[in-house]
Amino acid sequence: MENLNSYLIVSAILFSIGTIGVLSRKNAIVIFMCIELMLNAVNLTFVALSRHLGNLDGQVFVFFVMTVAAAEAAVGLALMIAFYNNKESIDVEDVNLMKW
Amino acid sequence: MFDNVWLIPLFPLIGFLINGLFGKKIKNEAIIGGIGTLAIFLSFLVSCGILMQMIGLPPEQRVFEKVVFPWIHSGNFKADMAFLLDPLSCVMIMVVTGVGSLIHLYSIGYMHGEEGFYRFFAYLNLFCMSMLLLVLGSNMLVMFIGWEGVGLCSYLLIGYYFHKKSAGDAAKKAFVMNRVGDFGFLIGLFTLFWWFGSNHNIWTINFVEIKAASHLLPYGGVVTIATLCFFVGATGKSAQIPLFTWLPDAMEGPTPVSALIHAATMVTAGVYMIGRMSFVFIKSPETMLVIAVVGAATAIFAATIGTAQNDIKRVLAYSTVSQLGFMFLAMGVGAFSAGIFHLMTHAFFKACLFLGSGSVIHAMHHALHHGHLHDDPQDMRNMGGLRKALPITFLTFFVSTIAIAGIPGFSGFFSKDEILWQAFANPYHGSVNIVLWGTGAIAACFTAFYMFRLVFMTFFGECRINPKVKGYLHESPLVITIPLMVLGFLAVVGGYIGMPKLMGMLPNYFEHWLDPVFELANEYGSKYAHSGAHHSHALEWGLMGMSVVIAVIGITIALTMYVQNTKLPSAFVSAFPALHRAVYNKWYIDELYDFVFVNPCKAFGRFLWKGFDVLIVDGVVNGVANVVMGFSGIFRYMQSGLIYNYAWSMAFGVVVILGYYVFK
Amino acid sequence: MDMITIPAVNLTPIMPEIFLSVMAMALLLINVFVPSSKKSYLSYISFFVIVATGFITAAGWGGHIESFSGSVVQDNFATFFKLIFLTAAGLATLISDKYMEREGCNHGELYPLILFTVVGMMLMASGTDLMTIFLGLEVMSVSLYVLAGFDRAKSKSNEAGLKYFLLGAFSTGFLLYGMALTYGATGSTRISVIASKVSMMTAPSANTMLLAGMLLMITGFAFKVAAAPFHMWTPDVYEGAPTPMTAFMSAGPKAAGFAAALRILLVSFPSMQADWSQLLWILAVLTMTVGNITALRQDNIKRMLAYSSIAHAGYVLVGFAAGNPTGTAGILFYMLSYTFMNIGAFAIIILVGKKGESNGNVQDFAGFGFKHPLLAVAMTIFLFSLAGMPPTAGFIGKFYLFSGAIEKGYIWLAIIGVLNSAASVYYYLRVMVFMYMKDATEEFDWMQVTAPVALSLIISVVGSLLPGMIPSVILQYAQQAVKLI
Amino acid sequence: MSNLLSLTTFLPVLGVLLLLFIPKDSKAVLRGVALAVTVVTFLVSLPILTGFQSNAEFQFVENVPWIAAGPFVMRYNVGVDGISLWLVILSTFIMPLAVLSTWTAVEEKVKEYMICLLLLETGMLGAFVSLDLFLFYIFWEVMLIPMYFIIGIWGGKNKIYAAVKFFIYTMVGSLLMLVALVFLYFKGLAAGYTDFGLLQFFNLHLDLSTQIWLFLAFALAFAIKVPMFPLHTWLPDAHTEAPTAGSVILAAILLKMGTYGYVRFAIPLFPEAAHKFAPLIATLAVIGVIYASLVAMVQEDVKKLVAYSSVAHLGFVMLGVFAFNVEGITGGMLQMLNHGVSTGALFLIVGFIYERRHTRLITDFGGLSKQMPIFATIFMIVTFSSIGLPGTNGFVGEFLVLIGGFGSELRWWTIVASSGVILSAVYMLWMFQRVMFGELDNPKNQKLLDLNAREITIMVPLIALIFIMGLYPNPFIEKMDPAIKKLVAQSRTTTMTANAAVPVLPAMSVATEMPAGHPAVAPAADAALPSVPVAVNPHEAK
Repeated sequence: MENLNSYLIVSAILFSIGTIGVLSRKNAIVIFMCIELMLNAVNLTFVALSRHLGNLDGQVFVFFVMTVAAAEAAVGLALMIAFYNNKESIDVEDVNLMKW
Repeated sequence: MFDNVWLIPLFPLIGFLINGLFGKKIKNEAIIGGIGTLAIFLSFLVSCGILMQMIGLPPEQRVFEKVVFPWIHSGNFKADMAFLLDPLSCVMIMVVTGVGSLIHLYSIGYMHGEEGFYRFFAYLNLFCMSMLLLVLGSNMLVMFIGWEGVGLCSYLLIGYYFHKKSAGDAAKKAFVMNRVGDFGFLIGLFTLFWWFGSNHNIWTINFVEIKAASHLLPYGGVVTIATLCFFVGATGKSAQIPLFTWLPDAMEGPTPVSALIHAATMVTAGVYMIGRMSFVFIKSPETMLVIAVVGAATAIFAATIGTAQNDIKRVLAYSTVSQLGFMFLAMGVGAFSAGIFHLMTHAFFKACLFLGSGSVIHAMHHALHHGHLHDDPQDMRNMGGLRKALPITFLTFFVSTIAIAGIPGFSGFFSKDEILWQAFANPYHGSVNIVLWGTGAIAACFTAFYMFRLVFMTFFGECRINPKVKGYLHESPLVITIPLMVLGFLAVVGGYIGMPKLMGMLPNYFEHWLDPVFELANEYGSKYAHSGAHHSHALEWGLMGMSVVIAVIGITIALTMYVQNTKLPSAFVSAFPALHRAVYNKWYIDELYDFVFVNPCKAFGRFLWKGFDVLIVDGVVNGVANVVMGFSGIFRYMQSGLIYNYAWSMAFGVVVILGYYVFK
Repeated sequence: MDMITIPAVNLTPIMPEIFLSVMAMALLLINVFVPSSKKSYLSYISFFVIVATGFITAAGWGGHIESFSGSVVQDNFATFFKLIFLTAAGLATLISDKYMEREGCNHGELYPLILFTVVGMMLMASGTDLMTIFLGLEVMSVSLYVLAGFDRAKSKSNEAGLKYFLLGAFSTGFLLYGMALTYGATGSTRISVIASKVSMMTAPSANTMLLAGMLLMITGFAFKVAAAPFHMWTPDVYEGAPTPMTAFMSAGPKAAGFAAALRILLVSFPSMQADWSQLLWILAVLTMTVGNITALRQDNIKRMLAYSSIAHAGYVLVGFAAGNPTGTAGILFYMLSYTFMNIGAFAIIILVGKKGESNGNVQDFAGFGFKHPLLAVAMTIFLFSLAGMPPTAGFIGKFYLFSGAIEKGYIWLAIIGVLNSAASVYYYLRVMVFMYMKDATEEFDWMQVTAPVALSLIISVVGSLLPGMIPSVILQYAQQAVKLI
Repeated sequence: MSNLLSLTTFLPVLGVLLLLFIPKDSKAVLRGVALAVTVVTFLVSLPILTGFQSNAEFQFVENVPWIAAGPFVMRYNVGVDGISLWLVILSTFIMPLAVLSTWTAVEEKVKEYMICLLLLETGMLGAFVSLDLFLFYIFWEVMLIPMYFIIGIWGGKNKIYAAVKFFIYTMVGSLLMLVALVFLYFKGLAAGYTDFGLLQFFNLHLDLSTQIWLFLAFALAFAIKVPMFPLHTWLPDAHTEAPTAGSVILAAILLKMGTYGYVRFAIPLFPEAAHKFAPLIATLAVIGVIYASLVAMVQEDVKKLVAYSSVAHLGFVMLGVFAFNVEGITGGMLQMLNHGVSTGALFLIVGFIYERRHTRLITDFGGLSKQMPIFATIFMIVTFSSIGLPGTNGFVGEFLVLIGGFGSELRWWTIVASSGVILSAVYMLWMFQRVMFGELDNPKNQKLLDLNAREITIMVPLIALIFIMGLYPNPFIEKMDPAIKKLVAQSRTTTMTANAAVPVLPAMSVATEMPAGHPAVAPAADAALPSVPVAVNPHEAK
């Protein structure tokens, strides 16, 4: 149990770091990386739990998450490129056309 | 004949409909006037028939009720369109249709050539119908239709010359003041209705039924409340203090209107109503006292104003108010039949006076018109010495003046003297009696004064009309003078049917005639009357003599001031300028009302509208909308368009939710 | 090496998904051979594909088939929602092609993407395993990110795509973490297993891991359905995305989010209803209020409808918070009718708009009412339906949602709901004010009403009116649908 | 015919379908068809009147299933009783006149205008005949839509503000009522009821606090519609901006929805709460009477004046209704009809001069009597009807309201309200005087034409009704009487203590006895002279 808790705590810390990164960084790619960090923190949780619970559901889930993260990365980077084409910037401060 | 009572108001109604709907097409004045006059004259004939039949019946059978159709039946409340015939209503229909016929006839001549001639006759007929409903109604609600109906006609006829602002104002004022009275009437009605209903399960507003149940009514208490309310109604209709100011203004209407409505009939409705419900009123000593005091006060108050007016019709108007005060005084002291008697004689002589003044104005107007002068044809300062040019008018006018002044042998003497005597000798008001009598007597003195002042200024002395047109002054046509003569005759002899017992020459027919109506009231009254208040004949004779002396004094003063020493009035004015100004301006009552009621009301209304309705009530509504809109602005600017702000919002949401649930 | 035995899989439950996926891929291939001026054909084809899928889906009504070891199910609940998604996609397809032509980005990939989105949504509705649901959600989301940024030449569209992507991915993190914690607390990702585990717990709310897992999942779905305070992406994305995609996004994915959330919360966490009801209660109030009040001051009609769509999510949350059959059936009914009325309204906006998304302000509707009376009447019907006026579908929908809350005893929630709805009337009326009560400032230079658009309008009008007058049939289906979960 | 009510209700919708096929430029045809449809609707509604039996039951009932899903069962359930009967007839009667009044007033968008009018008619009729709470609510809301467009499209300068305010204001109230309605339904469900049928809910015994909340929700919705002080501010705006027909319908029929709502729903459904709130509502009603009269008095715009007078009149209606006795409610009902006729007529009259002069400011007029005698006559009759002159319809209603109110717990309220009788004369006559009397000095007024045949045709039926209802109201009362008696019975539930008996006027029974010891009256031992301040009788003194 002791063991599991440390994994969970580590992953929670990682998740928080990711979240704070999303909140504080201005570069879209960095933000995306932070999101990836969050996802990976979740993956860690899944794996730890899977190990602890003794069933494979969690590990299977991790595979899905990784796949999806890859897909997201593809789409996300494409969107950033498109954005960069127009604005020549990927700073989220410049994502400001629509407001109010 | 009794069964045909519904014909009485029907004829004028038909006349009204014909003239009102088709009068404009008929155009011929003779036909229009003929229809109008015929309508009311037919009613007069029916009334005569009814009177004859009633005279033929023994006194205790002289009550007849005719239900024409059911009107309002709702829950316990029931009011039918029904008529009541008894000696009292008989007197009233005779007066209304009789005097009404004469005035209709007179109007044919007087209104000749007026624009809207048909309109005038239509209104006049409508008025007669309403007045007849008022006096014939067998329950309070039918009476109330008439009550308001005459108010409406009065409104229409006062506003007959609607293009004049003053006429419109006067009409409105008359209606509104009457409405104030009606408010009282309604409350009184409600009180009686629910008192009987909730206490004795008698649900009625029918006079006969109330009379039958009147023994259940307590003395004072609720009756005082109800009767005071009714009395408020009466003050409105009959121009008593405090609701009298509309009547002088009502003189804006054509003169026949003043004669019919504002002298002979409508304004006496209040008196009639008290008479009709005497058995209720008498049960409240407080109300009786209030009526007597108000009556006496009005009598003297209006009389004082009458002394300083220069407009011939206004003098008569204040005189009417004053005489109505006498009638109320009579009612208030329990002399119901004396009050009704005065109502009748007053109808004769005051109608005659008004019509006479109309004849004068008619003549003046024609003369001035010929000379293209714009002098006021109603201002007595422009008159004088007219007796030569208008002999018949003068004669009838003079006779009526004597009658109103209270010279023995003329009708006004009998009725007024009876009132004064009762004011003195009635068993109800104790020591107040002397005050009532004194006030009445002084008012009578004033009456004699201002009436003779009027006669002297108009018919005697030098002719002050512009000499250019003097030759155009001539007597009015027959159609005008005939009613004058008839009324003048009645003003002389009308009093003999009610001669006081004391004089003993004739039995007091009038009082006996009304006995079945007021019997019960007198019986109730005797319950709390002071016993032992017997007065000697000598005292009665003495007082009678005193009132004659008073009248003569008034006449003498008038004679001195306006015939013998014409400088005196102006000397008087310069000696007491403030007093004169106050009297001349009617003691500033109109101004007072404007100041106390009208203007504050308007100002308050304006405040409510602009200051409250728009600003606060609607302001709150719009304010809510604006606050919401304001929030909209705030929320809108929270939407900064920046991703990390959005992410913050989400993270914040997550943290709060988790924080709340996990650590709660 | 042991042979891995592949269990016999019943593909029936995912027949519509399979069909759609195959057709979508086929379309991608066909696209290559279609000249750029003829891309409309793709929209026709995809419309027919959607209709066909609709039939396949509808054929499954009444059955209850589990497959893939209980991670996918075909039940009435899923079927009902799938039909909603298909309706949204179908209507969106109909109004897309002319618009895309006008805006010069009629790329053939649009239609397969729409179809993929539908596949994702369908998986969300029929998934009975957190994994399936997550997968569906991501299929949907990834496609939507692209759709939002589809007009890649235009900055606004780019921005919309990027915002949606970053925030969407961010919220996915929370959702996933929630799923992970739930898994940790119950030992399974299968909804039914979670349900039995949770029901065996004596005090599930005291289990921090489970509670946090559930709450995090709720926040994840709250993002998808645009519930405050996770709603902030909505106006921007809706405004920037191509209008037909906005229309689609406002109806389909929102419904999908509700579908998944409904299934998870109602099936797995009934014993924790006190907790999630309370949370949804607050979210509903926040969402309605923020959405409606902010919408009051919007001039851009797309943005206004975006806020309105937030508000509508709030109304649905009212029914969700109630969580009883009346409320949940109301959600189903409401999402269906909302699809009609909202996409209809967007169709009109497309027609009124000009190239480059100009002419999209409320003021530009001035005089519309008497220039194009039929379209204006259609718009009026959509707006009244959105405002919840009888006799439209919007009214009945709201009636059931709020009734659910009242039945549950959440009177105040219902009162706040109706007050919000009264406030919302203002901005819907505002459009009508311009349509009918102001004179046109300029001529309408606008898109022709093509047959597909006309068809979509007719469907939308019928769909917004008929269920309002004779709602029984649909309501009964909705009742049956929610009975099974 | 068993489906007479449905036919009447939905005939206008059929008319709308007809209108759709008429090109929008053939205005004469459009007007003609619209008029024909409304006239036919009126004629169709007459058998309802003639076939109506004077009893307390609902008649011409149609009851078919409509919606059944989840816990809810809604039925298409319509019927009339003596209370709704007259309102139905009033609606069908006013509509042709309203259509006729638009003949020349509305020149633009005629087709749409007529469609709105007809839809409005269906909405109103539907609301009056609904016996299913849900159905009622649907019609109640549906009415808003056409009215909103009528005000907003064909209205005056400030039309949009007025239209939106009207819509949202009404909406707020009615949505709260919807919540209450659903809540009530669930209460009914618990009691074993199966649908929204109104009648069964009358037997539902709710505890007082529930009743109070539900009553408040219903009362708010209806109070806004009535409108009662202080929720009235939408009315002057709506009236002033609405085109003539809109104002006429708004005043004549739409406002009755509110008072009708109290009579049909709020009171019999929640009798105890209604009694509890009667003083509050009566207070607001009386404030409304006095306040609106005072505000009306100083208005500069004729139409606004009439609008405020509506507030005052409906205050009377509310007072009568909350007297909870037969007289009061009958008076209230009659007053609703009267107000429909008189105020409808007043708005038509205002419309006539507005059409001629395009102004409604009192100061722009004066002396019109001279130029327009027929108009003057009609105007005067209507004015006096509005004032409540005996012999006209206005009196009967007002009188019954007051006598009913006086006999209830609301005596003091009634007395205060009675003074509204004076104020109504003040503001109406003052307005009449300033518009019609005086010199005809404005040159623009000197060319005014008197009413034409069409306008006279509009007014004649109204004038006739004014007198018929004033002089022979009994047929009207007879039809509604059983229903009102039933309502009174319903509003007096067994648990009620408040209105156990008609309050007894203080008889002051002591007054019949003698306050002894007074020196002046001592000799007359059995007479009552309680308070006359008499010191010494002069006759005795001497």
